[in-house]
Amino acid sequence: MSLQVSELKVYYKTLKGEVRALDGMTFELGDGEILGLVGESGCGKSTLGKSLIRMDGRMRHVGGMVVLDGRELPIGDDRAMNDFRFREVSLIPQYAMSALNPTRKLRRMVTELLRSRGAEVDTAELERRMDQVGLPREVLDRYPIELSGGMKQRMVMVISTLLDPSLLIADEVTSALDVSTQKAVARALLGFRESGYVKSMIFVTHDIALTHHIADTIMVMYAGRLTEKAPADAIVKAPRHPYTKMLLDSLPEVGVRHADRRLEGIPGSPPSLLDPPAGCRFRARCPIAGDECAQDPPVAELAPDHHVACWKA
Amino acid sequence: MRRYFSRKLLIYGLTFFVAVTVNWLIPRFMPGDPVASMVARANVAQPEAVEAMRAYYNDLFGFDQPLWQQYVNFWGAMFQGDFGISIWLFPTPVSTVINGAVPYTLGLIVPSVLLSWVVGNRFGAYAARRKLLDNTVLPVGYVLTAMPYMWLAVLLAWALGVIAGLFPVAGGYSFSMRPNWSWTFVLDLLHHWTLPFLSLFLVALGGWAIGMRNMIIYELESDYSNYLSALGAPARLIRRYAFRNAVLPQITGLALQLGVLVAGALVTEIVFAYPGLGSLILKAIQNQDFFLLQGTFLFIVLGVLIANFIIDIVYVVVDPRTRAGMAGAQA
Amino acid sequence: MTALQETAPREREGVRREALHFAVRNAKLMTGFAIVVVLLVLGMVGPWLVGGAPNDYGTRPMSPPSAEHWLGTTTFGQDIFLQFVHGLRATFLVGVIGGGIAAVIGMLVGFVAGYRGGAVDEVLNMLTNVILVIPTLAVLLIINAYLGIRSVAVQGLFIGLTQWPWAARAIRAQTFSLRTREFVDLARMSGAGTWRIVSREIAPNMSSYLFMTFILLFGGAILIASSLDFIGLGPTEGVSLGLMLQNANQWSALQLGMWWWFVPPGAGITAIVGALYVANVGLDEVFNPKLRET
Amino acid sequence: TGGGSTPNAPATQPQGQAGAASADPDQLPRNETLYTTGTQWGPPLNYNPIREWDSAVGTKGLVYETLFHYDTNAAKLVPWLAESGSWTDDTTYELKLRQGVKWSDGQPFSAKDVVYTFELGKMETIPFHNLWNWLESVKATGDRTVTFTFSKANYQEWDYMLYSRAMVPEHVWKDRSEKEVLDGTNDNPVATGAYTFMSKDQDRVVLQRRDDWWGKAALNLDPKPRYIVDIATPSNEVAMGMLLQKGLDLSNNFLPGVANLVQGNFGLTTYYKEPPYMLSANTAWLVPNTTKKPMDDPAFRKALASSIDVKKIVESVYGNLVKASSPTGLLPQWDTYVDQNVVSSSGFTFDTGKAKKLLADAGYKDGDGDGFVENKDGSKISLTLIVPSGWTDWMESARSIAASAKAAGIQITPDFPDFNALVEKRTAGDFDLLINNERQLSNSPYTYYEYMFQLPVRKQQNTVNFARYENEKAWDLVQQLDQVKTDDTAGMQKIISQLQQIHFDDMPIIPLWYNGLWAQHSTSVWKNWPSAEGSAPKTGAVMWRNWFELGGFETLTQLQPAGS
Amino acid sequence: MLRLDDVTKEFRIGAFGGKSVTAVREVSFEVAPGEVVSLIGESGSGKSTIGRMILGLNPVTRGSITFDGRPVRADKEYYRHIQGIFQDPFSSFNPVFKADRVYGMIKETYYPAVPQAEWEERVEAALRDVRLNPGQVLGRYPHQLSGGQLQRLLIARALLLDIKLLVADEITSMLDASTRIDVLNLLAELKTRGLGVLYITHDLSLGTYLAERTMVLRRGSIVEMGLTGGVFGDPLHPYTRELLSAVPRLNQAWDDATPVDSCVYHERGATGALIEAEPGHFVACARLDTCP
Ligand SMILES: Nc1ncnc2c1ncn2[C@@H]1O[C@H](COP(=O)(O)OP(=O)(O)OP(=O)(O)O)[C@@H](O)[C@H]1O
Ligand SMILES: Nc1ncnc2c1ncn2[C@@H]1O[C@H](COP(=O)(O)OP(=O)(O)OP(=O)(O)O)[C@@H](O)[C@H]1O
Ligand SMILES: [Mg+2]
Ligand SMILES: [Mg+2]
Repeated sequence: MSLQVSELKVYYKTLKGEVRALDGMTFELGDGEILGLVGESGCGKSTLGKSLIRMDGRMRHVGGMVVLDGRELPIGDDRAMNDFRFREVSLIPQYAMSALNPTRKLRRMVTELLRSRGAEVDTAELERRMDQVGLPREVLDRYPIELSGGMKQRMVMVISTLLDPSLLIADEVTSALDVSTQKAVARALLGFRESGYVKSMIFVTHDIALTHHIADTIMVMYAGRLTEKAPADAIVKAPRHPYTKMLLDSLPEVGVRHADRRLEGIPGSPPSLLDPPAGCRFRARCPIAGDECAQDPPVAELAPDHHVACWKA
Repeated sequence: MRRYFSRKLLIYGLTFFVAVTVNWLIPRFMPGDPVASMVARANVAQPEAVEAMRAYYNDLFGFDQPLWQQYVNFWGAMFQGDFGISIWLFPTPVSTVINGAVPYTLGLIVPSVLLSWVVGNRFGAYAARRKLLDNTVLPVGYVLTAMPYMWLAVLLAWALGVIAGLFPVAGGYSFSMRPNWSWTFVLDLLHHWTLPFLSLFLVALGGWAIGMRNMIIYELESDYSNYLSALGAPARLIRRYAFRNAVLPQITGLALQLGVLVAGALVTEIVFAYPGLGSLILKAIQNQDFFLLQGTFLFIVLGVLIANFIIDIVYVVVDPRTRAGMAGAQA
Repeated sequence: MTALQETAPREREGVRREALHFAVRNAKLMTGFAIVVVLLVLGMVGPWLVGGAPNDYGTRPMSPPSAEHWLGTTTFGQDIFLQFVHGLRATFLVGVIGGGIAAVIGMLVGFVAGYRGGAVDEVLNMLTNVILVIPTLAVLLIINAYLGIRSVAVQGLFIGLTQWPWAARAIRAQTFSLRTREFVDLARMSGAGTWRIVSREIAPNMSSYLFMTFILLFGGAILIASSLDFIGLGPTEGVSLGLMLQNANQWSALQLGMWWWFVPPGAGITAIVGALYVANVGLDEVFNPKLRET
Repeated sequence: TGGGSTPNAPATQPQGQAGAASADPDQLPRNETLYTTGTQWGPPLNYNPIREWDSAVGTKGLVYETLFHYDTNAAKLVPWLAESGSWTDDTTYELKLRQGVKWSDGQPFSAKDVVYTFELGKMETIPFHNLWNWLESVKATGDRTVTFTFSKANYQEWDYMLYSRAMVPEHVWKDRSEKEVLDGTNDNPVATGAYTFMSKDQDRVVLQRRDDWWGKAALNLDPKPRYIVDIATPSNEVAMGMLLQKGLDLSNNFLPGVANLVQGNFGLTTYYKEPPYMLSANTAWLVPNTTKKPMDDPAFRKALASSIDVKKIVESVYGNLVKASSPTGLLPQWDTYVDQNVVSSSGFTFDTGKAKKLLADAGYKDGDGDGFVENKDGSKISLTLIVPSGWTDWMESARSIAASAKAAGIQITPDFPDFNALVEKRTAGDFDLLINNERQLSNSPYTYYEYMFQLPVRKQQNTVNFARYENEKAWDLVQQLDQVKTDDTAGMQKIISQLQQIHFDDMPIIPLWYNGLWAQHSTSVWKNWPSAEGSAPKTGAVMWRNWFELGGFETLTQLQPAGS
Repeated sequence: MLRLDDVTKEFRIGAFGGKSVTAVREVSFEVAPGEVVSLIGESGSGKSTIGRMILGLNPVTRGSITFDGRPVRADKEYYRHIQGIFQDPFSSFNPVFKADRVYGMIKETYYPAVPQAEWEERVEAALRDVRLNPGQVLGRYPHQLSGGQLQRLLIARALLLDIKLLVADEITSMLDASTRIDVLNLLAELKTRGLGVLYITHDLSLGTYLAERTMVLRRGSIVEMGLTGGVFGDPLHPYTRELLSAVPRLNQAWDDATPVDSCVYHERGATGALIEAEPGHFVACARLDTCP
C-alpha cells in the first residue's frame, strides 16, 4: 500500500465559517495504481489533491492522517512537508499553462530547482523523458511563453516527475486541452507509470470517460466525502452508488442523439459545505433515499476493492 | 521586436516634436518682453541708449523675424546644438551654461535614481510577507515617499549641515578648491554631494520599496511560485524568481517615474545650492530667461527620452515576453 | 462617474459587504483615512474656529509655540496654526482639483482608448505616451513661469492637465481586459450603447481601482503643488502648505531656529500624502484577496 | 569637470612668493582667503568692465580700476589712477595721471588709455554714451595729462563719471568692435587692479591678489586677503546657512532675521549692533502713476503718503533691518542737503487721520459706504500696487501698504506680476502704483532728483521718472544742480531745498524706507570689519558692483586675520 | 434563415495592423429554422469567431452574412431575433451586479412599455421554462449561482425575446456531466418550437447529441459538413477521423488512427472548395480517393 488516507478532514476558513471541503475521507492507493478521482464540481477533488502536497493559507488540517509508504505525511506542517514534496509526492497542477517562471529558460529553471532540492540534473535522463512525451530537446533552451499549451503541460509533467516521486497528483491536467492534445498527455502519464517514474498517481478530472481510459481505480466523491471507489471497469459497468449511476447516465456518447435517447441530469444541487446536512449528503437528490439515509452511511467494501458509502447499495 | 522599437521611436520622436514645439510656442505668447527686462537691468539712463540697445538685442535674438521663420530657425539651430543665447547670463550661449551644470545634475540623479531603485527594490522584496519587517520598513517607506523633496532636503541640510556640521550645505565642491583629479578634491566633491544625494535617495527609496513589496506579493502568490513551493523549492529560490519577475514592472515604473525624479532633483539642487540644472532653472524662471529655460527644458526632455529608451532596451533584454512580441501592447 | 456612483452602492451589496468587513478591520485603511479625515476636518473647521486672516501680522513675531499661538508665529508675527489650517484647505483643494481633473481626463482617455480600441486607441495611446514621457514638472515650470499662477484653483488645473497619463494608461489596460469579458458583449446584445456600457458595465467593475487611482493622483497633485510653491511658482494669493514651506525657507526659519515655522507645513503634507498612500495600500488589500494578510 | 578656467596668473607674478601657501595649489588656505557673497546670482558671465551690471564680481574695482574713488564719509573724490584733477576753466577739466601705474601685461598706463576709455562712449550702445551729449573732446595733452573739453559742464555728473568709469587698456582693446566692447566677455582681462581672476565656476569666481600691484607703494594700501572667493549663492537662506557654518566671511545679502543672529552668539557682526544694523544703500519709493486718476492729483498723492505706515513695514517685514526713510527720501549720507525747514513745514508723516482729512478736503469721499473713498466724480477708486513676484520682502511690504492705506480709506490691491511683465508695465506707464529703488548712493543727490524729475516724459520710460511726473521748473532746477560745482555745498543746498519743496508739494514719488547696505560678517577668520564702534573702519563693507570705489576696496585693506 | 457566404475573417494584430491572422476562411453554410447545426473543431479553429460575426460583435472581413435575407446589423432590431450565449457563463455576468440585471436590460431596450408586474411574470415563466426556481436565482449575485444556473439564466434571457436563432458557444464547457445534460435537453426543446441553433463546441459527443447537421472546422476552414449521422458514422476527412479517434469513450479503448499524411491534410488550412462526396455530405478534399 503506498498511500493510506484515513478520516481526513480539511476545512477552509472563510468569513462565513468553515467550508468542510474534505469531511472524513478514507481510502487507500496501491503501488503502481492510478486512481481516477471524479465528482461534481466543488465536491473537494482539488482540495484532496492540495492536501496531499501543499495546503494553501486558508486550508486547515482538522483531523485524520495520511501515510505514504509507511511514513506519515505531516500535511498540516508546511515546513515538515517540504522534505516529502517532489521526492515523495509531486504534483502536476491544473494551472500548468502558467506554472513555469516566464523569465527563465527552462534548462536553467530545471537546474536551479533540482539543485535547490539537492539533486543534480542528469541531462541525458531529462532528455530521455522529454523524448518520451514527444518534446524536442531545444525546448530546454526556450522560455515558457515560446511553448504551446500542450508543450507546457508536458514539460511540467516531466519536471514534476524528475525525482521519481512515489505519488503523483494530476489535477485536471487535460481539461483545457482539445481532444487530440488531451489524448497525448494522457498517454504520456500512462507512459510515466510504465517507466517507473512514478509509482502511483491520483488523476483528478470530471471527465469520466477519460478517467476510464487511464485509471485503474476510480473514486467518486460527493460533497467532501467518498461515495464509491472501485476498479475502473466496475465503476463504469456496475456502479453501486445511486450518485455514480446517475452521473454515468447523464454522459452522452458520441453518436447518442437527443432524438434517439434523452439523457437526464441529476435534479437538484449539492449541499453547501459550510453547514452540510447530517446523514448521507446525496440524500436530497437521491431517488431511492430512505429514512436510514439520515444516518451517515459507512464506507463498505461490497465487493473486493469496491467500496461504497450507501445504505441502499 | 523591430516593431516594438519602431513604435517606441515613433513615440519618442513625436514626444520630442511636441515638446520642442510647445517649448517654442509658450514664451512667444506670454506677456513681458525679455529684451525690455534685459535692457532694464543694464540700468542705462539715456532713452537713446536704451533704444539702441533694444534694437540691437531684438536683432540679436531674432525677435524681429516673422514667427514661422523663428520657428524654423529654432529647429535648425537646435540640430546644430545651438539653443540660443541666455538672456540672464548674456552673452553666454545656453549650451555652454547647460554643459556646465549637467555633470552635477547627472552626478546627482543617476546614482540616486539607480541606487534608490536597487536598494528600494531589495528592501521591499525582503520585507514582503515578513511580518516584522513589513510593519517597520513599510511605514517608514510611506512616510519617506510622502515627503516633499525639499522638506526633507532642508531638514537634512539643517540637521546634518548647520547643526551637526557634518556636511556642507551649499555648492558642488568646497569654495576653497579648484577642480582637479586629486583624491582630496574627489572626496570633497563627494562630501558636498552626500546630502543632496541622500534627500533624493531617501524619498525615492520609500516609493520603490512599497512598489516592490506589493508587486512581489502578487508574484509570490502566482502560479509559478505555487508550483515551486509545491515541489518543495526553498523560499529563497521562490523569492529570487518572484523578485526577478516583480522587478520587471518596476523597470517600467522607473521609466514612468523619471520625470518626477528629475523634478525632485531640481528642487533638491535648489535647496543645496548645488550647481546643477535645478538652480539654473530657478534662476532662469526668476530672470525670465526663456532661452535658458527652453534649453534646460529641452535638455531634460532629451535626457528623459534617452533614459526611457535605455530602459526600454533593458526591458527587452530582461523580459523574454517582450521579445516574443507579446508585451508590445503594453508599451 | 456620477452615474456610477449612483447605481453602484445599491447594487453591490454583496461585494460591498465583504469589502466593508475587511475595510473596517484593515488597520492601514482605517489609520490612513482617520489621519486624512482629521486633517480635513481641521482644514474645514480650523479657519472658522480660530478666525482672522492667515496673513495678518500679529504683535509677537518669531515666538515659539505657546498657548496663545499653538504653533508659534512667523517672522511677521503671523499665527502659524492659523496659516496651517488655511493651508490645509488649499492643499486639499489643489489635491481635489488636480487629482480630480487628472482622474477625469485619465478616465475619459483610458475608457475611450480601452473600449474603442483600434485607431482611436492608437491615437490616444500615442498622446498618453507623449505626455507621459515629457517630464511634467518641467512643463509645469514652463507653463507657470510664463502664465503665472494666481490661485490654488489654477494651480490645481495645471497639475490636473499634466498628471493624467499614467492613470489613463492604467485605466486603459483595465478597460481593455474588461472589454473582452463577455458581459460587455451581452450588454451590447441588449442594445446598450458605448457610453452606457462604459459607465454602467465597465466602470462599476473597477470602481475600487478608480478610487485608488484618484487617491494616488490626489497625493501626487499635492506633492507637485508643494514643489511648485517652493520654487516660487505657487499661487500669489492665499496660503497653502507649500507656500508656508517656501516662506519659512525663504525667511531662513530653520537657520534662525524657528523650527515651528518650517516643520508643520512639511509634516502636514507628509501626513496627508502618506496617509493617503497607506490608505491606498489598505484599500488594495481590501479589494484584493491576495494581499490580505492571512 | 567643474568647468573652471585655467588660472591666468600674470607672468610677472613671482613664483613661490607665498611662503605660507599650502602645499596643495588647488586648495586655498582658509586664513588667506575671503569668502563673500551677495553680488552675483549666477555664474560669472564676463570680465567686461563696460558691462557694469553683470560682469564678474570685482571686474571693476578689484581688477579694473577707476580714476578716483569716492569717500562717502568725507564726501569727496579720492585720487586713484589719477593723481589729481581740476577744472582749469568752466568747461575744461584737466586730469593728471599717477606715475608708475602699469597694466598687468607690463605696459604702462597712460593718458592714451584714458582717452580711449572715454571715447568708447561715442558708441551708441555704450551705457555712458550720453556723456558725449555734453563732452566735447578728450585729449591726451601729455603722457600723463588728459584734457576734457565740455560743451556744458555738468559738474555733478562729471564727478560721478570720474569715480565710476573703469579704465581699459587701449593697446589691448583698440581693435575691438562695438559688439565686442558691449558684449564681449573679455576673458583674461589686462587691467591695473590689485587682483586678478584666478578661476571661475558655475557658482563662484576666485580672485587672486597681485603682489606687484602699483597701489601698494603709491597708495600705501595693502589688501589683506590673498584670495577672494565670491560665491553665487542662489538664495538668502543658503547664504545664511553658510555664514553660520563659517563658510562665508561676508554676506552682502538681505538676510531676514539676521538681527537675531547678530544678537546671539554666532560670531556674526553688522555695522551697527542695534537697529537698523546696516548702513543705508538706497531708498525704496512708492511710485504713483501721475498720468492716471486719481494719482494725477497731488492732494491724493499726499494723502496716500500720509496713509502708509512705514514703521510697521520696517518692524514687521524687515524686523528692523531697515530704516524708515526721511520724508525727502535722501539717504542719511546726504543729510547735509536736507532742508529741515522745508521738511518741518511741508514734510509728511504717517498719520491716518491726516490722510483721511486730506482726502476729504480734496473731495474724495466714501459715498457708497464700502469703507473706501471714491473719485470726485463718484467712480470707484481701486488701485493696484505691483511688485515683482518672488521679491518676498517687497511683496510683504506691498500687503502692508495696502492694509494701512485701507485704514485711510484708499483701496489698494497688491499684485505680483513676473518681473518682465512688471518692467513692461512700468516702461509703458501701464500701472497704478509700484515700488522701486533703482537709485543708489552716489556722490550727489543730483542722481536722486534726476530720477524723480527727468523730462521729457516719453512713451517709454525706461529707468527714471516712472511716475511720469511733468514739472518743467523742477527739471530745470535739477539741471541747474548738475552744473553746480561739487565743492559748492551751499549752492547745492539752495537748489535742493527748492527741489524738496516741490517734492513735498507735489509728491511725485513717496519715499518709504532705506534699504540696507546689507553686510553681515563672520569674525571667525577675518576681523576688523567696518562698524560704528569706536576705532573700527568706517569704509563701506559691501562688494556690490560700484561699491569698491565707494570704499569697498579700502575695507579689504583694513581686514585683519582673526588669529592675529 | 441564416446564411453565410464565403465568410472570411482576418484579425489585424499590433499597431496599425502590422500583421494579420486569418481566423475564418471562406466559410459558407446555412441554418434553417428549427434546425440545430453543430460546429466542432479544436481550440482556436475559429468557431467562436464565426459565432461572434453572426452576432455582429466582430465585423466580417470578406463575404456576407445574411439573416432572413438582410445583412447583419448590430442594432436593437437585429438582437430581437438573434441572441448568443457565450462559452463562459461566469464572465457573461457583470460580477458587481445582481444576475437578474440582464433581464432589466432587455426590458429597458425592448419592452419599456410592459408594466413591471407583467414583466416579472414573463421572467418567471421563462425561468421555469429552463427549469429554474425563480425564488432561488432572482436577486442573487453571479458568484452566488452555479455555472449551470447562470447558463440557464442566459438561455431564459434569450427566451424573453422571441428569438429565431441562438448562437450557443460552448455553453456547456464549464459544466459537469449532469448539469450539462439538462442544458442540452432544454435546447432540444426549444428547437422543437422552431428555434434555429448554431451549436458551437469542441466536445464531439455533445455536438452529436442535438444536431441535425454537423460542420467540422479546422484552422478556419470547414473540412467536412453533413448530417450528423453521416459525419460521425462515416467521417470522410482524415481530420474528422483523427478528432473522433481522440475522443475518450466509455467502454471503448482509444483506437489509434494512423497519422494522416496526405491530401488536404497537408495543406494546412488551404482547402479547396467543399465537394459533395455523398448527397448532403460535403468534404474539403480535392482528391478523396487518395485520402486514407
Ligand atoms: N479558498 C477557499 N476558501 C473557501 N472555500 C473554498 C476555497 N477553495 C475551495 N473552496 C470550497 O471547497 C469546496 C471544494 O473545492 P475544490 O476546489 O476542492 O472542488 P473540486 O472538486 O476540485 O471542484 P472543481 O471540479 O470545480 O475543480 C468547494 O465547495 C469550494 O467552494
Ligand atoms: N480579437 C482577436 N484578435 C486577434 N486574434 C483573434 C481575436 N479573436 C480570435 N482571434 C484568433 O482567431 C483564431 C480563432 O479564435 P476562436 O476564438 O474563434 O477559436 P475557437 O475555435 O472558438 O477556440 P476555443 O475552442 O478555444 O474557443 C485564434 O487563432 C485566435 O487567436
Ligand atoms: Mg478542482
Ligand atoms: Mg471559442
